[in-house]
Amino acid sequence: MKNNLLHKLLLALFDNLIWIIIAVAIIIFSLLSDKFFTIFNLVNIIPRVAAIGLLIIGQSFTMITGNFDLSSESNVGFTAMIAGLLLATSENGGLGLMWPTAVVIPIMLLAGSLVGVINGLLVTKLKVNNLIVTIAMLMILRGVIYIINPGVSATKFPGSYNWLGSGTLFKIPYEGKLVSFPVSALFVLITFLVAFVITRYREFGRNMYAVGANRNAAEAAGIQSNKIILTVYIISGFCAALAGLLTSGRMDTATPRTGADWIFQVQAASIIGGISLIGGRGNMIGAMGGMLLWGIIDTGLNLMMVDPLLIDLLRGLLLLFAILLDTYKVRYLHSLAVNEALSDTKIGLKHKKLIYE
Amino acid sequence: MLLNKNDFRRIILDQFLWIIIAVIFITFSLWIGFDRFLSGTNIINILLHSTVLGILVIGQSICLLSKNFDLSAEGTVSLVTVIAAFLMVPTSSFGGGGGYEISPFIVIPLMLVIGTIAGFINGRLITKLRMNNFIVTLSMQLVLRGLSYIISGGLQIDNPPAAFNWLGTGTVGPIPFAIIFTPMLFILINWYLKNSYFGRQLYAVGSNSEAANASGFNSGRVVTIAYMISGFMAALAGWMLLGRVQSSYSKLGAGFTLETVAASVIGGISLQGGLGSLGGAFAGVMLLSVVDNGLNLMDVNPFWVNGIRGLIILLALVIDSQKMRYKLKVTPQSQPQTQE
Amino acid sequence: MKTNNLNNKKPFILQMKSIYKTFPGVQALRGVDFNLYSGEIHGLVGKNGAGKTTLVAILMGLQAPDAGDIKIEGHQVKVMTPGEAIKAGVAYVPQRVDLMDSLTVGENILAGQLLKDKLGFINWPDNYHEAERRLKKLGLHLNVRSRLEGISMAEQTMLVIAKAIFSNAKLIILDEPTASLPRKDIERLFGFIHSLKEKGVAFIYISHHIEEVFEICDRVTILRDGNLVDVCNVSELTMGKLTAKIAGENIKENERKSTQEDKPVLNVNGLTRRGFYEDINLSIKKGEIVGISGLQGCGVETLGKGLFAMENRGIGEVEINGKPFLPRNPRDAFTQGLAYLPQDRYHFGLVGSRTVKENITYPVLKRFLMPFGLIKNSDESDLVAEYIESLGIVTPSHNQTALLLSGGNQQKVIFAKLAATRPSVLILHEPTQGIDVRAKQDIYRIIDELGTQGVSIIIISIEIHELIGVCDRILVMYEGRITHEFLKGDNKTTSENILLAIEGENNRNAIKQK
Amino acid sequence: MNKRILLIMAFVTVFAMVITACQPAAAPKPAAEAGPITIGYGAPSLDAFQTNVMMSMTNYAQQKGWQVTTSNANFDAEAQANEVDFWISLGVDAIVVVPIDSKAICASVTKAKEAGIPFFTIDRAPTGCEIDMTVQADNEQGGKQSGEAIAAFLKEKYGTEKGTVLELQGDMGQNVAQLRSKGFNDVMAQYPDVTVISKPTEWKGEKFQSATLDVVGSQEVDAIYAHSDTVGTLPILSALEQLEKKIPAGQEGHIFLATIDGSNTCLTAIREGFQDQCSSQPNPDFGILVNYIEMVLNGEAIKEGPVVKEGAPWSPASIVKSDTGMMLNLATTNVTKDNVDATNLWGNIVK
Repeated sequence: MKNNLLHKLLLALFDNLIWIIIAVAIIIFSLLSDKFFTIFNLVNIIPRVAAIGLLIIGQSFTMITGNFDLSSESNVGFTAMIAGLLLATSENGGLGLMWPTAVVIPIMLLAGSLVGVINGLLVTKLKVNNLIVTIAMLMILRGVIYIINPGVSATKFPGSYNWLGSGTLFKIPYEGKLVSFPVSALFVLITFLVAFVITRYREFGRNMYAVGANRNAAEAAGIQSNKIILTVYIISGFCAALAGLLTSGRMDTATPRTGADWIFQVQAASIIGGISLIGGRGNMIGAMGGMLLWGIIDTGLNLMMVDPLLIDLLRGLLLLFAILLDTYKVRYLHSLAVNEALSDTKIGLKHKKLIYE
Repeated sequence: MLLNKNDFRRIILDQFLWIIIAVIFITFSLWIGFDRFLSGTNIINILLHSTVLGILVIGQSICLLSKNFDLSAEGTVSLVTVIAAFLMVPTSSFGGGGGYEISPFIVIPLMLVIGTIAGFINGRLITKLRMNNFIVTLSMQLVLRGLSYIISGGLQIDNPPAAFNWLGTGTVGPIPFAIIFTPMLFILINWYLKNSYFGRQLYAVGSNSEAANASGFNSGRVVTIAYMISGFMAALAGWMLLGRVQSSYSKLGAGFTLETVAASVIGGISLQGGLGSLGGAFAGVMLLSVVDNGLNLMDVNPFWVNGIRGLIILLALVIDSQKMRYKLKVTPQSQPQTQE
Repeated sequence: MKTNNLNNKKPFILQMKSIYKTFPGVQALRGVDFNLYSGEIHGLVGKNGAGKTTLVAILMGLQAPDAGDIKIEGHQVKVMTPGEAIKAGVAYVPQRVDLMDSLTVGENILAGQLLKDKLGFINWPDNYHEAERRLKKLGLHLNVRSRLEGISMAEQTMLVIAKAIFSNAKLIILDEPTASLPRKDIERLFGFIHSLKEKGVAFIYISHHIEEVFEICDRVTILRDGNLVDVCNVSELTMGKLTAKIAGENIKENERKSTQEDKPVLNVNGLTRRGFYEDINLSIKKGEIVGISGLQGCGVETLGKGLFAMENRGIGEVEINGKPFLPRNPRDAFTQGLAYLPQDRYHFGLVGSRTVKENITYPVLKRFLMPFGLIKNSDESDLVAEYIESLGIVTPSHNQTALLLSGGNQQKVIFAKLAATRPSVLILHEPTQGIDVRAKQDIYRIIDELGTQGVSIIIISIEIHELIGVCDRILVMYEGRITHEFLKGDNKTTSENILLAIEGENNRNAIKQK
Repeated sequence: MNKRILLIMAFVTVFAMVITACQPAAAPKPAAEAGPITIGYGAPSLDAFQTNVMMSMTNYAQQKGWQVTTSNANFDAEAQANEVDFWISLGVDAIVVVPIDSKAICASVTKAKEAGIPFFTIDRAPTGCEIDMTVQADNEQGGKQSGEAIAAFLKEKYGTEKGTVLELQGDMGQNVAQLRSKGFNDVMAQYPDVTVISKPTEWKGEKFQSATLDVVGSQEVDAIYAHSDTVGTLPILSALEQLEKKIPAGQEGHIFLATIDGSNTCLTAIREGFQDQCSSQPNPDFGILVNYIEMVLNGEAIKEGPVVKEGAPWSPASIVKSDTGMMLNLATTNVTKDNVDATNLWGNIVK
């Protein structure tokens, strides 16, 4: 059946929407600027979105189960500041404890996860609307940052702590110079890989999709949706902590504003990456594509020396466009199902024009 | 018997906010001292806090009643203020306007129209294209603010003409006009929603859009109108705000969104739609104003303010959620939905 | 209650004793007993609102009984959660297919029990292979890798059943499993149920299709208005007896004399909608009351919604009072003189959280408009009072929240809403569903009055006895077509004949031949 | 389906149009070797003040026929780091930033060093790393000036430094606010009888206003110190008017108002007598940095010594060597009634 082929095509296209967009973006930018497609940029694109990327992972997890976590941006600053306070000397804005990295990193990861636990419990136990809970948490955590370290940045961390954020794996000779390949890039890619494995090859991951796709059905299948949702919030918090580690390590500083106003980009990137707002759809590879696209667009707009005054507008339009595609994708798949269902009934066949309503 | 008990619970829950406000009020009075906290000026100040936020909350609440978010309002505020200032203010040495010096009596209607149009676009994107209201309005916020950046070129435009400012700074005798205007607006619109065709539609669509449609309402249109009202209110708020701070810049109004949602929810406007009243929402606004004012009067460490506000909001949310669960308890059929 | 000792050599797998359950407004179950042997197929029949669904919900652990105790395989069960119910081996196959449509067939089958290697990783080839194997055993051939969206309703239903069967359940509840299945799938399903029965799996089989009860069940339990009517062996029953038991006796009062005048009001010509109904031709006279009955999925529900413009109605002409009837949405339908009472009261009928008053006046609000879109409250209240009085709605005040009324009164509120629009044609979908006997009488009184006032009424229902009582004509739809017409007073108009028509003779004969 | 496709296409075209619209008319290649010299300029945000600084920089550069690629980090230190990385990969000839966080910027500085690209900062020096040069208007000094002005006022009013001062802070998460607060509070610390009430405003006009209303409305306040007059002055004054305490200098009950920035808002207020002091930043001359960038690019070394610019309020200034590299301190001008009309104040300069 011919239109069946067409469907397959469209399905495949929808499933890989993000990569097509990326390809287009790369082509456009390469045409507009010969500088774009240089190894410098390609090495640069990932680290500039590395921290964001970790948040995207957390966000995607929650969104796959049909929830939001907007608090993660403050969580980044929160965990980073905790680490900063414990690591830095007092004249560098810390508490002067100068605890070893090996102790501090677990602590910050724990703190991040703890925030996740609170979010999760509020959402699952008290049934507070997940969106607003996390918004409130966003305010509270930012407030807490200012409380624990009034208006000072902590800086000068041990190299072991910074390695993840600013370390170099190896150098690539290019046009006589040496381009260093950053650890963070590899790290975020690996994390995405792990996330992908979890969502694809672990039962927990599949249960996430089940809960997001149809909570009742999932519960009927014996999946404890509350447990799943709680867990994804914890994971989201954990990822936020990792992001905090990455970004503070990269800047060698934890500022009170670290992570402020990131969440919008994170949401945008995840949605562009095909993580559907209605839950149960999208995969981590797509989300990674979303991250890359976000980096590519940023770099590209920079390369073309776009007036910074225009960036907001462009991002807004881009996001609108992305949601539009997402909406159509879902709607198309839906109509597909309806038509398929119709195509095997005998009733009313004589009116050919009604085959697809 | 059972129902009566529930009714009793409902009454307690609905009035809970006033209890909280009372408690906070008393605490502050004791802490700060009655002479300072309860002085005439300070009461006026508390009300002044609530004016601009209040107008935005009206719009937000109406959207929430229709079971939608409007996160774009603050973008609208930024855009209309910048446009207005740009059109009215003469070019000057520093961050002047466009030099058109158009009369406020043309500019003000223009602002309101622009705001309404922005709302209309939101509404259409959401109802016709069935896009997620949260993200649509979020990105609209960026688009609108982006436009205002382009118009203002990032610069600041000061001193709109006096004729423009009366909404923000005008006074009736000793009393600022704004603190009469906003409550009046609340009372008026609240009354209107209760007694008007649109109000009925709004509540019906918000609580059960399918049934509303089956009863002959056009939920799409209702939602769109709700967004247009919200846009109009945003423009109104922009007018008042610009009149008060007397300088416009693209960041003006930034951060209002969360506060409006918070105030409405605290005021008992449920995120599940169709539940709550503007009266409650006003209480929510008052709560925030009292808290802000109190935090300003006590010399609490400036770094603590945000944390405390966040906590209060969270508290209010928990109350709201309990209200929802109670509502679900009464209806055996509907399964609890934790997200849209 | 009379238990027969036909197969008491087998152990009880389920014993439910004197179960009580009340919802606000509805006494759903009044001391119902229910016993199930392992390896039997037990029909659970009764009209809508008889309590079947509630009983099952309790067994599923979705709702807690107010009183009564449950034994599964002899073990007392205190409070059951869905999880425990499943552990205990209870599986439920719901009426409306409820699957995760963004996931693949294979995943839907194995959800919650995916195969993992020793490291706990999911091995997709194995899983898909397993899924395929299981489906093959069922005789189902689906692409387990394809997403669920893009798979037909029939296949989805089969999947749900398959899932339940795969989850190694000892007790499977089939709730209207055949509602949307083509005949060949039905027979395949029955075949499989039998094969499992031999393995000692017990089935609770809920169905409106008395036909199927006779075809597959060993015993049958009959409920009516939350009471246990009887439990008996199918072999000792005839369709007539069973139907009588189901319907109960409270039909006589509903007998009404026809009030139809010889003036056609509604004319439907060759109305066809792909996949739901085709070539529907109707002509209904003023004051006539017509019943339309048919199996679920025979297209009659969609016909109602379609005429009311809640759904696309397909092509074909419709006229009301000689004027073409072309509504774009329910509002137009009202203004053009057609009103519809939806089956799903809570979803489409009531705005539950609003007041009685508001619910009654929603469609006619425009009448009370004053300048600035305000509403003339006094006039509104008058109208509301009028209808509350004439329909005998029991409510503490006009401003009572509609949801807090009893089921019957909620239904009356919706009637008031529709009547207020002064329709020429009124379509009622299962008007007496889920409400108690007394309320039913009132509802039929109201219908009668409306008819007398000259409203033409279509009642979509499978409560055949009630239809026989009220209607001037009864039409039967089968697979999207109107196949039979039964006239009032005609001696062919008996519940048995109508039932046969509903089942569709042809496949009935097919079964007889086997 | 067609409608959808049309809509999507519409979106694409709009987007494409905007993008192309953003491109400078003749987008020259930002090449390091051939073509004009390219400088990367990173603004911390685009409020009026910073936009003005950015303009001054671009003006100076364009006079030399250089090209400036600007960017706005929106107070996000990481975004700023991204910009720097990007310029490094782009191979610009020099990088100039207004650090969002003096400490955080050091990471970027190190990278730039590795890539051999000269690094400059405006308005703030980095802390904890060495760069080629900083042209800074000392925010801390600004705070100090305002503080001293207030102290003097209090002494004059009461004979000794006592009373209540309201400090309206910017976003204390940011370096500027921290410095402006520090400079001020260091002065105030010397006078135990002076109570300082600090309120956060996050640079929001409406918060400047409400804080003023609340505090001044509920207790006696002798003076107000605001971290920014660009945003702050007008709301503060309208608040005072609300409280009927907007009294011109010299009269009974006048509330002393000192601010930082020196925008024309403040200058006008001073002329009208409602404001008393503001510390004017020399931002029109931040661009002077361009000259030194040129020196560095030509391989010359920047020498210590005086810098003179005819008519500039800060002139003469001097370049000193500090542990963060060469530093040109452009004094913030202490603007009062006496010098408010000086044509060299940026607030008076027509743009």
